[in-house]
Amino acid sequence: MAKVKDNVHVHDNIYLLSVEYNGICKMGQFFMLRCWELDPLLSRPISIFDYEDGELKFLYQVVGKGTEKLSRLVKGDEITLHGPYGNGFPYLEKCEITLAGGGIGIAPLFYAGRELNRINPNRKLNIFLGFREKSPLIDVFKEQFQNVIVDIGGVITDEIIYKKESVIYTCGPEVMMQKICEEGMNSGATVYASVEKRMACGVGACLGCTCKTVNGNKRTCKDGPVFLGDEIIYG
Amino acid sequence: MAKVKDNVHVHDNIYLLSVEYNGICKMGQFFMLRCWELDPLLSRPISIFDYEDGELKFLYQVVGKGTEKLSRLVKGDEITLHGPYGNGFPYLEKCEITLAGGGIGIAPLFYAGRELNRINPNRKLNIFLGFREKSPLIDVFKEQFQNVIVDIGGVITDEIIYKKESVIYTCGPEVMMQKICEEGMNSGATVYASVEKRMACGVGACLGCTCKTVNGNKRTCKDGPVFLGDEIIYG
Amino acid sequence: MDRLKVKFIDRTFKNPVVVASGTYGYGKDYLDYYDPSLLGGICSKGITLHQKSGNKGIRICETPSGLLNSIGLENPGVSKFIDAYLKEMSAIDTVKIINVGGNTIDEYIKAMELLNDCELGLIELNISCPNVKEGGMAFGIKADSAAEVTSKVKKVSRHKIMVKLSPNAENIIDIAKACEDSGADALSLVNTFQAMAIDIVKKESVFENMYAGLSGPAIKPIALRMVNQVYKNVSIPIMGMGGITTWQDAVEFIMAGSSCIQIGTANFIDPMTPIKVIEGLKDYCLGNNIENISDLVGVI
Amino acid sequence: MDRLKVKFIDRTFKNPVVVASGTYGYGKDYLDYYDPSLLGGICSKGITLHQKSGNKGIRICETPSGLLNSIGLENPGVSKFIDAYLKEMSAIDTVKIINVGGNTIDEYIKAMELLNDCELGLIELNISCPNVKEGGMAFGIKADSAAEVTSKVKKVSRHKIMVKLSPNAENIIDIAKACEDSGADALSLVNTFQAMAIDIVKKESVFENMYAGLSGPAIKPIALRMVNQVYKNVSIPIMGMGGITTWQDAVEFIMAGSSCIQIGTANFIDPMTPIKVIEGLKDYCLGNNIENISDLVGVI
Ligand SMILES: Cc1cc2nc3c(=O)[nH]c(=O)nc-3n(C[C@H](O)[C@H](O)[C@H](O)COP(=O)(O)OP(=O)(O)OC[C@H]3O[C@@H](n4cnc5c(N)ncnc54)[C@H](O)[C@@H]3O)c2cc1C
Ligand SMILES: Cc1cc2nc3c(=O)[nH]c(=O)nc-3n(C[C@H](O)[C@H](O)[C@H](O)COP(=O)(O)OP(=O)(O)OC[C@H]3O[C@@H](n4cnc5c(N)ncnc54)[C@H](O)[C@@H]3O)c2cc1C
Ligand SMILES: Cc1cc2nc3c(=O)[nH]c(=O)nc-3n(C[C@H](O)[C@H](O)[C@H](O)COP(=O)(O)O)c2cc1C
Ligand SMILES: Cc1cc2nc3c(=O)[nH]c(=O)nc-3n(C[C@H](O)[C@H](O)[C@H](O)COP(=O)(O)O)c2cc1C
Ligand code: FES
Ligand code: FES
Repeated sequence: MAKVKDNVHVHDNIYLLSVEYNGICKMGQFFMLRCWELDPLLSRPISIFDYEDGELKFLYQVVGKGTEKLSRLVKGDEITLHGPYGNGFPYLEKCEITLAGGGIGIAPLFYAGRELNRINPNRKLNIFLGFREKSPLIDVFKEQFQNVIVDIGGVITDEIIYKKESVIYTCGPEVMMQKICEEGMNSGATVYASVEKRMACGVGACLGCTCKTVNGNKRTCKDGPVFLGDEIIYG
Repeated sequence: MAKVKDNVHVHDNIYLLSVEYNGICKMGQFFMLRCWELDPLLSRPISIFDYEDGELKFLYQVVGKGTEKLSRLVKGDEITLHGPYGNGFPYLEKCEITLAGGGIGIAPLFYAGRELNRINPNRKLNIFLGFREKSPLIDVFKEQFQNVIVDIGGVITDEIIYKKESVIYTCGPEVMMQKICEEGMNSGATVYASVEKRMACGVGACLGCTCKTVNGNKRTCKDGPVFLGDEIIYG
Repeated sequence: MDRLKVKFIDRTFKNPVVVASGTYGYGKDYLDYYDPSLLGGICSKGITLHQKSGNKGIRICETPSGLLNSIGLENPGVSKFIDAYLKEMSAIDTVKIINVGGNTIDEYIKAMELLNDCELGLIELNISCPNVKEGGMAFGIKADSAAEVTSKVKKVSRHKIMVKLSPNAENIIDIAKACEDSGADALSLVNTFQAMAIDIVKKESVFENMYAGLSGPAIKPIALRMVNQVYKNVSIPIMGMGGITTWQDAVEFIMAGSSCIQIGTANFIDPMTPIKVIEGLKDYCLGNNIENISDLVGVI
Repeated sequence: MDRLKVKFIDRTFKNPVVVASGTYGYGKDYLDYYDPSLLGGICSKGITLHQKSGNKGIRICETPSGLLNSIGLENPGVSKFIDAYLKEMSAIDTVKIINVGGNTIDEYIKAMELLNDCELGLIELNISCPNVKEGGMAFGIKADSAAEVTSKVKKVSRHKIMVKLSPNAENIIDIAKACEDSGADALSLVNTFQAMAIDIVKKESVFENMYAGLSGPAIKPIALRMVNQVYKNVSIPIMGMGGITTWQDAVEFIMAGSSCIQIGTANFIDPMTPIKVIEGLKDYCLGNNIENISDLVGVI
């Protein structure tokens, strides 16, 4: 059980939840959240949006019953968190890294960017964000990071520069990630993609979330959610 | 949907819920309450404790999941009320009436007493209340009514005077009501007992709440919950 | 509203939404909420030849998203039903479906004979009541007994017969086919699942009858599968039910193969459920350019 | 803790709480939460003779208080399981139960022969997988096919065999008796209920395989009834399961006739469920002066 510090409506159907938390977590990991008893039955996987000074933040989009119930939380409420789960993005020394996200998939990239800058303050981050329409989240990223390129309503994948030495962390709609993984393969760039699958256990026990890879089925919750782009078999 | 005006913890596991309501209701009637989706599945029958000026009050005891969820309501929350259901206590002209209640069964008697006094301000009410232990509810009744006889930890039924012309309204534990109905039959007094049964529909459609009477099965929710004492077959 | 009008056997239903037997009395109990003439149809509480006072003890018990009931077919018997309730029901402008149960084939036949003199929409033949003659086994468990009662009832009844299948049947497909072969005009499914709850303080079953019938949202996924299996194996129309609570649930059942759907337990959750489902289906058809809801029957 | 110690066939379980097949991997996935040696037993994910990559498409879908799954028995095959996982499992100080599935009797037999060389607690024979040879019908539906696979497996296996019954069986009592007569040392029940969900936007089943298996609290009342019916008809011990989420649920299953109980879906709701159930049972025995939890088996 963790205490809710805040749960603000960002815009549209997007909310930012802050909870008290003390523990270790890595960028790209996620928690299974629930603030209900049996309805719905399962917890909901949500990525770490940010974590600092005992405050863990989740940026989430209301799409169904679970996220709707999350959106009703108010300061002081209790919430159940299980995790952190998953492998997360790798903590690379490499100086230049590209982060590419679309829609609510930008959530894990915020903490990824912050962590990458923390371990190497001289790092150059190129951040590509795709949105359907104008969003206050653009400013949230622009205040935190320098090279933020935003595309509204178009295809962000076209703007990314793929080179052999590029390292790209991506999270977003499947079509977007598939495109980036393909371009990465063609150009020799290294892509780390954070995969989304329905999850039941979150710990690797149920095989409900497996993802097809060139090395056989992998559990998205435990072996992922971050996989090498050329490992994932799409479709 | 009705708005919660207040939900105060009276003592122990007893709460007093006030909701905004405008409609007609009779003493001894009840509402089916719910402030949840599907867990638990059914609504919960709760008697009218008081009703005045657009404010409907329920006095309830937390005994399980449903009442526990009710107890978590706070001012401004929405609650679903279905009703008022049931026949209620008769609005008798007769001057002297005895009200006898035990435990949380005293709830409908408060509104019954107020209504009886309202329709006949010269009425003599004799109120017998049985409690396991000292309760602030005693004062609630004493402030409202004159002849309030209270028994703590004992058997309130022994203190009631049964005469041929007595009219007794009772609600409480089954053993208590059974005793009063029997004494009523022996003495020729007229007893109206409010019966408690598990309910699903509340409108008379499911036959889940039937009560055995000398006139065959009756639906507690629709034909009751108030039955003539010598009609009910106990056991 | 014509988008919702459906033909079922030879009857026309205003819409495919019917309220299920045992959850709607004899049609008059929800009058404070809405006019029951808005419904596609109404199934009566189960009627038996002789009056029954039902089971003693606790009759209902909640389970996660489910409801156990052990009413025990309390009803006034067919003659009193005809006199006291059927006339009342006929004032409602909707298809009246009379649910008939029995312990012996003889009882079914006698009840049918009495109902032959009445005007009604169709008969729902409830073959899931305990069958005393056959040693406590219900007609609805085995295909041959289901076939026998169906064909005998068909012989005497002048009304159309919709056989209501039990999900406790040994093989739902076999029993459905057997009923079709024996002349059933339609099928409805599912009735309640045999289930139980234990009072761990008293160390005994919650119900005097030991087992009870499970209904409600909990059973929906199993009921839906059964409807789909039956749909694929018979050509007579189906009324599907089991846990339908929202219009989306209703669409699932229609896509699985139900021409009409029934709503039972959900009436207890929200008395307005059937009306909300009708409205939801109407909007769905409009929004998706579906000319008639029947176009969706069995599309999956 | 001795109040919870139970004998099951010839094995001693620390407590009657076992985690169910397919919900606990090979025993190591919940290590961050608690030491699995605290459990009475662990059932492995279902193993088949040959490796299986499982089903494509969506594999899980929630329903009211229930979970549909269509994993499709993804597993590395028996040999790889023995090499890669069984050794790991043996480090856990609890009864290891290996769940074995198969499409043909031959596959079961070959798998058993390979497992004969291993140390393990007992075999849980999963007879509810689709049986290709018998035309898509599972062994667990009809009593004669269940009997056949049980007796053949008993002949080759040196391990004790607990047959896991399917709730989709035509007649759960007949099949239970048939397995007992064919030499089963114990029975476990229930596996998941065949069920479905429809994606009304896509107008197709949520699952590529059309139907899936329903588990979780929704099925509890039906599972409990089946356990009780089987208990009254066999003398071999029973491991009951189906929707157990709390210690009170566990007590219900024990009173209905389960010597041990299994917890499946509830592991997903709260990873600490098995430990909370063990603690709850312990307190319950203490508070009610129950010397050993086995005293409650079948008391209702
Ligand atoms: C590792 C991981 C990290 C995620 N991080 C975020 C995040 O930071 N912010 C955010 O808004 N969303 C995130 N998601 C998606 C989020 O989990 C779903 O939107 C959410 O589960 C939907 O639940 P619901 O009850 O509102 O919707 P419903 O549609 O009612 O859910 C029905 C079922 O489908 C599952 N489901 C539905 N959509 C998704 C989805 N896109 N991915 C996985 N399961 C889904 C639900 O968990 C549930 O089991 C993440 C998903 C994964 C797998
Ligand atoms: C006409 C009527 C009027 C009532 N008025 C009041 C009132 O004013 N104040 C009050 O505190 N209580 C009243 N009750 C009792 C109240 O309905 C139950 O205490 C409540 O339903 C318990 O729900 P739960 O979920 O907390 O308990 P649980 O024990 O979890 O409930 C399980 C099931 O049993 C039913 N149930 C449990 N106890 C009772 C009971 N005593 N009577 C009927 N059904 C029960 C529940 O409705 C539910 O279906 C009244 C009951 C009836 C029938
Ligand atoms: C309280 C109650 C009483 C019922 N009585 C009958 C009955 O008399 N005859 C019958 O065929 N089905 C009866 N049923 C079964 C329902 O008609 C329906 O088949 C079942 O409840 C599944 O639908 P649902 O989940 O929508 O409730 C009853 C169900 C309930 C809950
Ligand atoms: C995701 C999942 C995977 C399962 N895999 C298996 C399996 O491999 N073998 C098996 O016999 N049962 C399997 N089951 C069934 C469970 O072991 C158990 O019988 C069923 O889920 C009912 O128990 P529950 O309601 O506590 O989950 C699986 C269940 C789930 C939810
Ligand atoms: S969610 Fe269970 S294995 Fe990934
Ligand atoms: S609660 Fe349904 S008839 Fe009384």
